[in-house]
Amino acid sequence: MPQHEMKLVTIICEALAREVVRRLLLEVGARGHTLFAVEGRGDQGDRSGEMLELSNLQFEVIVPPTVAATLLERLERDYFPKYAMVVYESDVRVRRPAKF
Amino acid sequence: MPQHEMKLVTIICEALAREVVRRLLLEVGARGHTLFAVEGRGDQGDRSGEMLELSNLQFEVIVPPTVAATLLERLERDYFPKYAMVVYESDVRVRRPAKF
Amino acid sequence: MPQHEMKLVTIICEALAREVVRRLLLEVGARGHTLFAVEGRGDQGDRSGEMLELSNLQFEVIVPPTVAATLLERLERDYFPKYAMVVYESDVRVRRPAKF
Amino acid sequence: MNIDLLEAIRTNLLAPPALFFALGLVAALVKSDLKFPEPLYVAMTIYLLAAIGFKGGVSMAVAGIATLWLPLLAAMLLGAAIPLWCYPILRRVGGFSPVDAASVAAHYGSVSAVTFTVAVNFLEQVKLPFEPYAAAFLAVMESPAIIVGIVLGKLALARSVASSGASGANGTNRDAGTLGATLKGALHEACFGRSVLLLVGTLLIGFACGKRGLESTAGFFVVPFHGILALFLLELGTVAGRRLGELRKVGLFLLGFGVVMPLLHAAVGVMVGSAAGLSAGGSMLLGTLAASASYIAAPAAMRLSLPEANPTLSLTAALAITFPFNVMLGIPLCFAFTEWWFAAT
Amino acid sequence: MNIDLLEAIRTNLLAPPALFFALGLVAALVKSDLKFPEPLYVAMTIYLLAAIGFKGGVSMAVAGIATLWLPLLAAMLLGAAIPLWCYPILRRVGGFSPVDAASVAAHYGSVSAVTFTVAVNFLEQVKLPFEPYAAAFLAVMESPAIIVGIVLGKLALARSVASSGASGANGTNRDAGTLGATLKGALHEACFGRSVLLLVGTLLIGFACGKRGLESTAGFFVVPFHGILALFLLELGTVAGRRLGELRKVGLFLLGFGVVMPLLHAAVGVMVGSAAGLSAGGSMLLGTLAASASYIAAPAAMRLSLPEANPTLSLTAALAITFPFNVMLGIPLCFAFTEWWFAAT
Amino acid sequence: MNIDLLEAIRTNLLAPPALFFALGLVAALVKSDLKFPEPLYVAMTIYLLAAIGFKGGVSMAVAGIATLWLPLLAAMLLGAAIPLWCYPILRRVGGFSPVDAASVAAHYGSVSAVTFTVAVNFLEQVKLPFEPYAAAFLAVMESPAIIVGIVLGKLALARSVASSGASGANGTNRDAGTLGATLKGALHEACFGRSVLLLVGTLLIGFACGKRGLESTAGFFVVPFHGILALFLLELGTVAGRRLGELRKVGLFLLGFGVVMPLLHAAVGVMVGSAAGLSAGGSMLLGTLAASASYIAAPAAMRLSLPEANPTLSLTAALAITFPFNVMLGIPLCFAFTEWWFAAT
Ligand SMILES: Nc1ncnc2c1ncn2[C@@H]1O[C@H](COP(=O)(O)O)[C@@H](O)[C@H]1O
Ligand SMILES: Nc1ncnc2c1ncn2[C@@H]1O[C@H](COP(=O)(O)O)[C@@H](O)[C@H]1O
Ligand SMILES: Nc1ncnc2c1ncn2[C@@H]1O[C@H](COP(=O)(O)O)[C@@H](O)[C@H]1O
Ligand code: NA
Ligand code: NA
Ligand code: NA
Repeated sequence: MPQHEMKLVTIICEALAREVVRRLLLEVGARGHTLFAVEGRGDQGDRSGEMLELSNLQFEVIVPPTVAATLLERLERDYFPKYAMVVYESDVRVRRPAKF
Repeated sequence: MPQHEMKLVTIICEALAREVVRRLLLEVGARGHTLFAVEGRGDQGDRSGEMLELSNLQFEVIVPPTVAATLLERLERDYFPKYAMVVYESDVRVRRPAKF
Repeated sequence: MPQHEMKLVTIICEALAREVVRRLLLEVGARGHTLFAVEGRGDQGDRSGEMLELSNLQFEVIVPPTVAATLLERLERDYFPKYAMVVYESDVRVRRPAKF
Repeated sequence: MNIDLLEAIRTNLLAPPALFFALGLVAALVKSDLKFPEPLYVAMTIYLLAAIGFKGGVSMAVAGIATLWLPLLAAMLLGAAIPLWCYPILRRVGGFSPVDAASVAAHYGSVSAVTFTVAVNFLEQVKLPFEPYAAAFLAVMESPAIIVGIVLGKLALARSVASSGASGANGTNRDAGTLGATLKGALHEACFGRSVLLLVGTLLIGFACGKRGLESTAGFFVVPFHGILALFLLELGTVAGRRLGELRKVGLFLLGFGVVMPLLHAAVGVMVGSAAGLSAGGSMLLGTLAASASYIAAPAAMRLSLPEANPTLSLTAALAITFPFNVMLGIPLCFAFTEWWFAAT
Repeated sequence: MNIDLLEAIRTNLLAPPALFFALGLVAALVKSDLKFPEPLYVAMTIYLLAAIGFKGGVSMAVAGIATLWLPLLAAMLLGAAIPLWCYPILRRVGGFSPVDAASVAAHYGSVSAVTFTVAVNFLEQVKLPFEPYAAAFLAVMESPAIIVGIVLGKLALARSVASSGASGANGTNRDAGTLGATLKGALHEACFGRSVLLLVGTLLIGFACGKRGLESTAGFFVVPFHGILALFLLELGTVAGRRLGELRKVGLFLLGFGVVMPLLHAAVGVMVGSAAGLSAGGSMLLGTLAASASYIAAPAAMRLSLPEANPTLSLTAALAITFPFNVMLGIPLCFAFTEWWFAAT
Repeated sequence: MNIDLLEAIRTNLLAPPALFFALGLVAALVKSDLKFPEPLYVAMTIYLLAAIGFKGGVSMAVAGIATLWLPLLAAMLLGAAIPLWCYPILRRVGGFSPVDAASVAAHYGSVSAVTFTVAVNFLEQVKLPFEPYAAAFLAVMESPAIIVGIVLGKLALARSVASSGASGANGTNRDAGTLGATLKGALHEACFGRSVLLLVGTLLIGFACGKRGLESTAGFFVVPFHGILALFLLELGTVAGRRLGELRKVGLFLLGFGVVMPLLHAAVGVMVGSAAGLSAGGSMLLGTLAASASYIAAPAAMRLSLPEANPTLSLTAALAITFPFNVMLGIPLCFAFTEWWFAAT
């Protein structure tokens, strides 16, 4: 079966932004997402992951290109100024495009 | 040293499919794999990750393109119908192609 | 806002190499990184992740192409021979290039 | 008798296990961010199973094999038999597909360790004595129903492949062709799956080291037991509460099944227990076990050996219908029935 | 009196809680790889909150509501009032932005359960009796200040939007336009956030099942309590120690604020307690609560409802300044003040 | 004597620690999916080290420094000396490379806290008294061998670079050029690595707060200790069992080394202990420590400071050969030897 191009948007953010990001993903129309706890270092210092207040989450969302664009737009405008966050986009291929 | 093109196949699946996916990876000839627990949301609802029965795993496997094709073929045919699963493929570059 | 090309370098290594890799990332000038615990299988056998000595870490680092090249060079020369490690590079796009 | 029943319900609902469970339900319903990390869930599961098994084993050593074999055999047969009547009910009345019927039937034949423990707690509160080796019933009842369920499901699959002819995809061919291999896998999972292995293993350890082994470890396996159980119920409450949303998906039939069958199984269990010579307390525990549905051993075995079955059905029934029902009302109802049955016979 | 104070400090510093905390600080300062996994941190938090709440609830059942309402109301009002004077101080003296001032004020009005527990431990050591239901103060003091802080911050944001005119981006418009929605969210978080829910929920459970429920679970909620507290302080020591580096960033003013305000709040708390009819021990606990700053409930609520505030300021102040200060010196100082106040009045 | 030995083995094998360990081995061998999450492993390690250290420190405070210094010095020297004879044996008899020999030697000179605790458990069962501050031996024996091993390895690397001339890659140059820096890093890791820091830190805490501090925390550090140890051994059994497959890779020599050296070291340890004036029980514990091999502190230090060494060799030897041997047979053998030695002298 042929493969279909999709975008993978990865969002690394402070753990306390969990609900905020979840809601945004629903709002822009992502059909699903995956997330897990990570540690990190960045401009806002070490986030060593011992307590929720000092932890990060990594969201991974597969979406069609248009949704990816909206999502990135919204993140940049509304959330980059307020939350510790790193976001990047990459190209992936899936088998069942109808799922995303 | 030059870089070599490989495929990264990412498999997000229900945690109880762990052994099933492990065996498939061995079968198609993946030399190694990496996996970790994730939470997620998808067509099968919220998988909040509190108990194994409601958790997801993310497998990441680096393989040569031909192995990737076989792996995706097999997943689609035998496992998509039975297990909650999201699979995608992307392009990566490695230094030691002989390792994969 | 336009997107900017960056490299994502992923380093899967034995957990006891944590400090060694952290220091290398600082040395080559990575502004930040993300890491999390993973399990795996590879040429060095199963790393089932029950105890630190048998666990793996996955580092994910977004860097400009030149830093990525240095990082890969250094990993290959100094660390591949000593530590259980898998490293790969891929292409990503970010919104705030100044952050990396 | 009526008074007794209300009193039993009150005693159960005002004890820490039910109250902590209710708090968990509330936390889920108000969408609190209270969440137990998975490792804590696993740790508490391991603790509870090891403590139950170990103490049960010590009691077995005290009681001696001669006393044990008949009730154990009865418990095992009861577990194996339950899927045999659940399956046709689920097929005919519920209209379930063969694999789904087989899977749900296996869950209801197998058992829930936490339900058992809440029942033990209840008996201690109302001071009704029971055979202290009753944990052994729990241990022998986990697997038989799982095996029976898998066989039922595999036979149905084989029949459907046969009837639809060579159905093309060699995937199904392989499935059907290797019934033996699947059963071997299922047997392995049913015997060595983590919960069975822990329970049976610690039972044997308790049996081997006897009272002396318990003395040195009672500070861990006995002292904090009831409190850890309460905390675990808080967690199960949040999990069950978050699954209440799935109730819409599983339909009214399963809702009824998940409440009526436990009542029926409880009665059967009590009667089997008394027939096998158990005390009222022991019979009540056997009834509770029969009434309970597995949400650890059975799901794992089913996803491995019968992945065609829809896990949402069985897990929602076991975890979000039957488990809360038993922990809240099933246990005092089973107790009242036991009192009545032992008074009547 | 002086001798008494030194003796109190010595008693506090040589007890397990302070010593384990100090070990954690040392581990962080020498950059040891000692690190508690997050699930263990969560598990210990859940345990401590559940144990505190449950035991407090049992004591409430024993004491009866009639005795309780006045001190509880006093505690709540005190918590709500603290941000009202912290905010102007942070704005004018500290030069903080309105949202940052509101956020820090909320942290200092809310409370720290661990600080409370160390104080209880201290009172047990020096054998000063206190109202056993004091955990209820903890429960009612978590949320009010958070709500007050969020209202202060949102009002300031609304004012700044209004004054700067239609500031273009509809993001800010939305922020200002939905003050009501935000407050609803904040209220939800303040009432059902994990720490409040656990504490209030287990308080109610304890209240519902009374002494009898505690008997069966004391082996878990009472027996290991002090030891688990010590281990938790070890962990908090490593966390606080690793944040000491942030002290440079937050500036001298906040350092002073984080030490002086607890002293002031402790005194106010003791006086309010004695006015509300509490014993010396109970007043001392109310003082400690007033002096403590929240690092669980408040940060979560702020990041959700007032994300414009800089979390580094408030978390560093609460966790790396005020918490260590209270655990080491604040508690014996508060005790000495209480002795003096109760002797004087 | 023979009878005594068999009886000692029986006592050891039928106690919970060995039985839980055996269950873990079985779980791994039958490929059960029983698996402890890493945070639980870390939590149990932290608990065991903190409890051992804390109780040992309290006993040190009771015994006083005057009694302690000679046995402590003897234990330290013994730990530092063991690698000095292991290294040549591994080089010449085993044909190991210099770094591998140095690394394995360091593991066998350092110690295993769990092996020590199982031995303590055994002594309590057979009612042989021992110095209660023996945990201090454990604390002082972790690091010296690690430092010695790293020095041995680094010297060998420096020699090989020197002999092979300027070997081109500046990587090796740097390695050789900064022996001092590496040793500083190694010393840091050996003193502040998580297990050493926890053990030494809690020892000092126990020493500082004495009996009084233990009273309030015994419900956590004493009451559940033996049970948690048993559960931890279950986990270690699964880990060791899963590594049995590596035995093929490490070769017969290391298998022999991992069984013979513990016996030898046990004997040396007992003799050193009795010479330093310890009781039979204390000498037996020193023998067990000498016999044990480190699988926490040593691997971490080696991967940091001597990464050229193959970790599979040392970890498999320590964890899959010597640890099971000691926990099952080594401890009763050491006990029998101690009885004989103290009867003979
Ligand atoms: N260059 C980077 N590569 C990968 N992850 C990063 C990078 N920079 C920041 N992060 C992650 O994003 C989080 C927030 O970043 P920051 O806002 O820069 O502190 C960090 O804690 C890291 O987990
Ligand atoms: N669009 C998506 N992007 C990322 N992960 C997804 C997406 N959809 C589903 N998933 C993940 O795959 C799991 C199974 O998906 P599903 O079968 O759709 O329930 C979910 O629990 C998520 O972890
Ligand atoms: N082909 C692969 N794909 C993904 N991860 C791999 C692969 N090979 C190895 N790994 C990961 O890298 C770790 C070290 O690999 P190795 O040095 O080959 O044992 C393994 O434990 C896996 O987590
Ligand atoms: Na059942
Ligand atoms: Na306060
Ligand atoms: Na040793």
